[in-house]
Amino acid sequence: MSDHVRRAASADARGPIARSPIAPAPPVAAVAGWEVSARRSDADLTVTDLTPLAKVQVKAPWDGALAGTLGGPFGRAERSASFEDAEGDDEDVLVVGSGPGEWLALGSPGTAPDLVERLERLAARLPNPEFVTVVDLTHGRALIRIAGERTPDLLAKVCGIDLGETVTPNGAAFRSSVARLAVDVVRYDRDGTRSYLLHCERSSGQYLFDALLDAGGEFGAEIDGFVEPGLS
Amino acid sequence: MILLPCPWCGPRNVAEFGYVGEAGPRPDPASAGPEEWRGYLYGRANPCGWVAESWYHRMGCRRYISVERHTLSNEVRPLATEGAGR
Amino acid sequence: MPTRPRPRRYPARYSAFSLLRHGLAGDHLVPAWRDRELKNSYDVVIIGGGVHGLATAYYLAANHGITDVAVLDKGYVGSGGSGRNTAILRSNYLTPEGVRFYDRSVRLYERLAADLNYNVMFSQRGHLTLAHNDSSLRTMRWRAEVNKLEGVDSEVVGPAEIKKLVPYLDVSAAVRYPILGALYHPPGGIIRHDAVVWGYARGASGYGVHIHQNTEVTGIDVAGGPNGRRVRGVRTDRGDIAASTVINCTAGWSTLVAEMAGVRLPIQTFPLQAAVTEPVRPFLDAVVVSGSLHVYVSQTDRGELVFGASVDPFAGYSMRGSLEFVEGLAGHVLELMPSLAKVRLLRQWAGLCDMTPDFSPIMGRTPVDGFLVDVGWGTYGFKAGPVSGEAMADCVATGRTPDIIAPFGVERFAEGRLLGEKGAAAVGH
Amino acid sequence: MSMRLGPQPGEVLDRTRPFTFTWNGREVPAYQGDTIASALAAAGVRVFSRSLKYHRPRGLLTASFHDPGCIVQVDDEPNVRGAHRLARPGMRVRSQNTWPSLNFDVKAINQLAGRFLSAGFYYKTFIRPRWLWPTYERVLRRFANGGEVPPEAAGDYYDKRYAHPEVLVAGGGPAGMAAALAAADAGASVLLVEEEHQLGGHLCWGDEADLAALRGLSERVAAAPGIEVLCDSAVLGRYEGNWIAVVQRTVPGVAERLVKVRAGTLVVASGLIERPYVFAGNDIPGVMLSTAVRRLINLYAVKPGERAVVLTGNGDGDAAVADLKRAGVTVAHIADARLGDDIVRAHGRGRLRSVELPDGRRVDCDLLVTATGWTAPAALLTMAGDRPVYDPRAARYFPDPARLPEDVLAAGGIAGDGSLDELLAHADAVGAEAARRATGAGDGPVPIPTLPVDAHPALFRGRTHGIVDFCEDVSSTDLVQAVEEGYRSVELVKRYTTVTMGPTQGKLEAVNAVAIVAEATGRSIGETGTTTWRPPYVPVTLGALAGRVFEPVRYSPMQPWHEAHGATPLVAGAWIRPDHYGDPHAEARTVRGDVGIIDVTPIGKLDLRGPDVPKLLNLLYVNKWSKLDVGRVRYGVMCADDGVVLDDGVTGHLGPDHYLMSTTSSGAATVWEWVENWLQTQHPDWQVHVTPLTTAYASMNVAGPRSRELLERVTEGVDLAGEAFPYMNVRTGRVCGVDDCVLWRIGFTGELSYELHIPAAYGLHVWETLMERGHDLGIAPFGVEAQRILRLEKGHLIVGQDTDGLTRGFSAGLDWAIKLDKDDFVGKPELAWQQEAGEYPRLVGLQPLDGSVVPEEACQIVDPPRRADRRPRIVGRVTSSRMSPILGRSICLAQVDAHLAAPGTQVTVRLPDGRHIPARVTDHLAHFDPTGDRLRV
Repeated sequence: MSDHVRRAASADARGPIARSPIAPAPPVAAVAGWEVSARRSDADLTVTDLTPLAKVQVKAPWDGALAGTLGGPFGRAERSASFEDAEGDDEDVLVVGSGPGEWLALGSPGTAPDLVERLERLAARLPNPEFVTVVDLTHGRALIRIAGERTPDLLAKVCGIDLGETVTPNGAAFRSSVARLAVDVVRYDRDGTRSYLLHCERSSGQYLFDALLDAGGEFGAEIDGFVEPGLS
Repeated sequence: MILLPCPWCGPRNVAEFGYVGEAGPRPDPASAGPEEWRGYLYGRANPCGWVAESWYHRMGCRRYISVERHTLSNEVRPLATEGAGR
Repeated sequence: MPTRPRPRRYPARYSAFSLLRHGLAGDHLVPAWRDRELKNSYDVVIIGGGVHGLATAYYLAANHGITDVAVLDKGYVGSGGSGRNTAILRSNYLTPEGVRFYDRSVRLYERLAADLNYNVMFSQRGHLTLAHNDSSLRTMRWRAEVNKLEGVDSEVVGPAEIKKLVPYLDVSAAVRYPILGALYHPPGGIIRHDAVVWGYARGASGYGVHIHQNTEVTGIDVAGGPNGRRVRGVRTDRGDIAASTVINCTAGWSTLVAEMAGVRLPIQTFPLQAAVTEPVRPFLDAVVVSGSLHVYVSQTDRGELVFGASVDPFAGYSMRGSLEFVEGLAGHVLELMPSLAKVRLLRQWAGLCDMTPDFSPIMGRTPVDGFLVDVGWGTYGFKAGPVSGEAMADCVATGRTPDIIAPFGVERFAEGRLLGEKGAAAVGH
Repeated sequence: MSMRLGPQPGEVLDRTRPFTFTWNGREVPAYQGDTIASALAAAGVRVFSRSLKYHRPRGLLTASFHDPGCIVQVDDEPNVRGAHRLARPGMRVRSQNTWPSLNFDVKAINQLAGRFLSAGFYYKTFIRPRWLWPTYERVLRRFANGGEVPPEAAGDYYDKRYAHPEVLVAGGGPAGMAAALAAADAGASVLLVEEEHQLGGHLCWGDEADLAALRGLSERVAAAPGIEVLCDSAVLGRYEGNWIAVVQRTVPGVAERLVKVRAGTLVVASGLIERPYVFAGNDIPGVMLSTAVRRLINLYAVKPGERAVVLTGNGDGDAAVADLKRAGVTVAHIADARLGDDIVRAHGRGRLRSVELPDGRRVDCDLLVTATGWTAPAALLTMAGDRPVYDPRAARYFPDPARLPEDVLAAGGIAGDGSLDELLAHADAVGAEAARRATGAGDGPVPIPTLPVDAHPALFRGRTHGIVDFCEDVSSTDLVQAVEEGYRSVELVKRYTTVTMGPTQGKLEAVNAVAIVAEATGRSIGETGTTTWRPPYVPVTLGALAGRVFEPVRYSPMQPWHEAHGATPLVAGAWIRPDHYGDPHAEARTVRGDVGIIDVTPIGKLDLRGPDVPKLLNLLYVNKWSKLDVGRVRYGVMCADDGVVLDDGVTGHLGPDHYLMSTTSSGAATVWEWVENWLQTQHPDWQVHVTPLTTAYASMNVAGPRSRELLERVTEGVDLAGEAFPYMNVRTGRVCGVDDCVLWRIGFTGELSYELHIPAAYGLHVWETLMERGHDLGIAPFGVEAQRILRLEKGHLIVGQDTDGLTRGFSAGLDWAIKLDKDDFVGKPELAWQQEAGEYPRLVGLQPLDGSVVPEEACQIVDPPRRADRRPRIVGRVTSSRMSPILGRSICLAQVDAHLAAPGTQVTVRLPDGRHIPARVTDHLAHFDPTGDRLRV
């Protein structure tokens, strides 16, 4: 290691701040190294920036052994215990079947490296080797949650998918056009309250957030900050 | 808006897809002469009737899919595709 | 050179005076064109009774004295693209070949009312192609430079001048698609498209050309082997017709008709949609086109706003139109002119466009002797009606391909010599 | 004079809420529930507008949405349907198409010229002299109909939503309500759409029994779960896939909402529209349809006149007579068409004075009511493929169920006649069947009863000629004349006379027009056919169709910094990025002299993993990729199979089976799809996973002679020394405390430079840190404009600017990259033929001899003509040009014909002002540092 490298290492003591593409609504706080909004709202419909969550993509044969192990088949999101290996902790991980042979694992902020490692280990332990790749998308995507009974009405203003119980029950996952953006949508009810996770390419995060707030105006939508580190 | 039967996502609005069109095989570049090659580049059957064609599910599963479409009525029916199903 | 034929004989000459006489005397009117018996043989059979077919027939008769001509249409005259386009004329193309060709067309259009004794209402109110980014601004400059070299009036203008020409345009920088400049083309404008069709029909009929409506061509007779094929005539749902020259002047069905003669064309057919609003007080003089927003707007003398766009996103023959089209159209119109939000869309429709790989037509002779094509008109066929008719008539009468259409031969695709309109014509109305 | 009646049993007025609005500046009283037209009629107004061509006064005709006589301007909104739009306190209503006033109208002299303004008038006049046409046209445009559009937008809120009901019922009359109830009973979700402000259709203006039936139906609909009702809403069109557009006008805060419905089954229960009768004087104010007077009396408590003549051919006419009498109108004469009675003409100027009967008598009156039959508004059905069939016995068209697709049904009056009970029974069965078809539940098809068809006298045109199209002012003589002139098909008549082309879209006039053309051509109505119904069913605002503007925009993580530092934005596709911060020349000089930093986040980045990535790269790029060691990057060019240059960029080998491909910013999406296409359709067996990471990284290029010095201060884990990390290499490491950063040593600007790809959430942190740590080195940000200058100095091409849609590889100066000895790659055959042919245009460097002149980009390079009368021939064009701050002269790239491509060749550039200037082809594409010494330090 040359001198300058060492110098740089010692110079940087305070950790860098991670930022979502969505400008945090004041007051601003820091959670797990991320700058987030600490605003609280008890409105009937809330919009929350969940971008700090760990977001890891897995690609593997859609009909292979890993697919069976991961849970969350294409079109479904599951909090799957089966994916947790022996060393795994009680980490809060949601596995979304986001495409044919494509999964998205969502976890608490800062857990992405660990999640990548665990997923790679899972793949390595398959009886017959499969072509599996794991990519950390935490920085490449934005994640937004909308919650409240009228969320289907909000979403119906920006998305053409049938949000009825028959087509998209709790746990349904699909990718479609939302406000003319390709977005992964996961229906993820919380304590019986309708809730959706929306996952899009990072640079359009602010655009999508604004579009959801605009569509939600009719239902009194408000920003609810990100204060809990997990999904629930 | 017509619906395309995506073998992965189910029926979806055509606006989610990119049109690729009639899919002809690519000639062997080692042996193809100009006429054959340019037939592949520019030639289309352009039937007024059923045609097998490809679409890219840009807003969905991002798979290239094949369907049969009637170019006058825009009726669509699925074509057997690799890995169809979920 | 064939001799100049006898002067045409109109059934009745149109003028304010003749109208006045009719108004006072209440005498019966004379048909603009005659219904004739279908003969079993013609010198020339033209398939397609739109502006191309009728202009070809008219110029065959008027310029070359060839009058034993039948124009066949499966519907009524002008029922295809000629009656479905948005009636915009211009010659500000990108390639010298294109500019020359369309310049000739505009010049023929300028004197068409007088030539045909039929007011086609050509209104040269100026044509603006907006540029919203520097790459399209560069293309506008490119077109302007080529236009000027070919003697066509075009220049790149800035937002201030654009605002002066079209006060309703939002030229502020604070919009999603700011207007950086435009190609301004003063000779461009709009015309009454149906009148062009009817004027040519009346003119051709006056020379003795037969116009057969509701006559569908079901086959083309071709004699000879693979090396020496020659056209013999056509079959129709009303009987067979012998002809040594058959011209395919169809749009939307050009590949199907060509295939009847065993000729394959590198064409794909796409629907093209258009729409019109209820009339509002005239406020828009120039024709406004935005390539990036895929929209063009003009206002008729009746006050209606006429909108068009680029072809549909996928190929086909459906003319039912789509909701997506009017949704996108409205969004883009309001991006340009936000104050039109309360103007109501009255009607939408669709036509068919035969798209070639290089956004240029296919004209002239084919591998089948006597079978000529005037096809592949994409979204710019109506503009080319007169010049195409004149050139195709020349081609038939002289047996030589006129220089002005020489670049448009079908062989260019197999030879890999595509024309360069592609960049400019994606939405070039 | 007030025409307001006392309270009526079915009236929709709230008499406890009176207010006023203005009509042409005059205050008019109204009640909540009044339409503009009903309030005006109650106030005694009889003339609402002037007709299009002859400027004849027009009054109420149908008193419904489709009334052509009372289209008005409301505030800044043109063409408002006055007989439908509810009056609101304070609204300013003006008549349209009148100058200088409604009652005195100079344009009415057109009426005198009416005999000459016949069909095709314009086609036959103003032909010569040609130069006068623009003057004529200016006058014509002054006469155009319609309201005024303001130049500035009002900023109303429009939006859209999607809906997925199993059954959509179009029409909320009794049949529509019954169908909706039956469908809901069968378990279907139902959307019931009604054009009027309340459900009930004709029951609303019916008698006590009708009102009782309406109450029963309304209560059941309100109680039924699964029925969503949209009143004051219209079904605009039925498109492929039962995709149905509805405009909803009742959402608070929303001017209009477009509801886009994917319906399982569409039930069309639109009822019937009453048809006007064609006779002389049929457009005089005071001539109304039977439904108009019934609506005025029963819904709005307006007395439509004092003394009436009624022409009736059916029960509705009879009911109108009863209503008139009840309202205190003297019914002076009843002509019963079923008995052969008729009327000949109406007399009056500005208002009806009398009606002439066949026996020559003239009956004085101020109201003439006609009940002459019905038109089936079959628009939605014809959009679904139906071709209505004419039944001469009933004198109207009926849908042809055999032509309807499975997912469309017709219910109620549009399908046949019968008592209310019969119509309800029909609709009930249709509703149940619609639910079955949509949900698949139930045991087999529901039998649908056949409705009776009542005989009706054929009443289209009477003994005289009159107006057929009230919007367009087209008379029956115009139609006859068009036929005489050879325009014999209905479509040609329509185009020639403009009949049915106006705002009522043929709903009132189409059948009359067909009947008159049939009469004139000697054909039957059935043979003559009808004109095409095209969407929308009713005119709809552009605002509603546009809805909210969903135009995704993209920002880099450093956008807040750019905004705070005065960057001038550049819109590049969806991206908003800095064009420049200050003087672009100064920015460029900083890069050449010290160190600059540019945000290049929009550069496309594809993560490629798997053992077969080298195969993929070899296939897609024209150059060779089999030997690219880990830690190396290479520039590559992609062509399509026609040999035309598609994109370029560098790809780095990050680790085992792991590559990062970069693309142009504008090509990022296209290249991703391109890669997927070749993998999925041609080589599904290859093991390659593609993940777009464009914005997973904040990308910034640190460029300039002092860039290494800066990076050495902030980088850990990477030896930046020239020999350890040479040009065209890639490393990963820690930058400004951020792990997993990718560093490429490449040089678009031609300087020593490092492209940093930082995990995006830390992009702003790293950028700010670099600005801070580089302060003493003279660091400054540079924008896209400075980068364009720098790259042009270096002779780097931009795909899409220095190439175009026809530029094949060898024309882009890529001879060195194209490896025709590879077995295959995309575009190879065309490139081989291009090279063989030889005579292709070349990309060259070009410098005007006068270095102070910068020819604009796209200036043409010409072969000056030898003779003055010839035009110059185009032999090339300038594709890029700038003033170079470092060289102090203008520099260009240009496409030129092959014979001009040799270095040193002098060519002629034509400037936009027409001047010709000489320029010289340079030795290299690079104008600056052609040997690349500065890159490799």
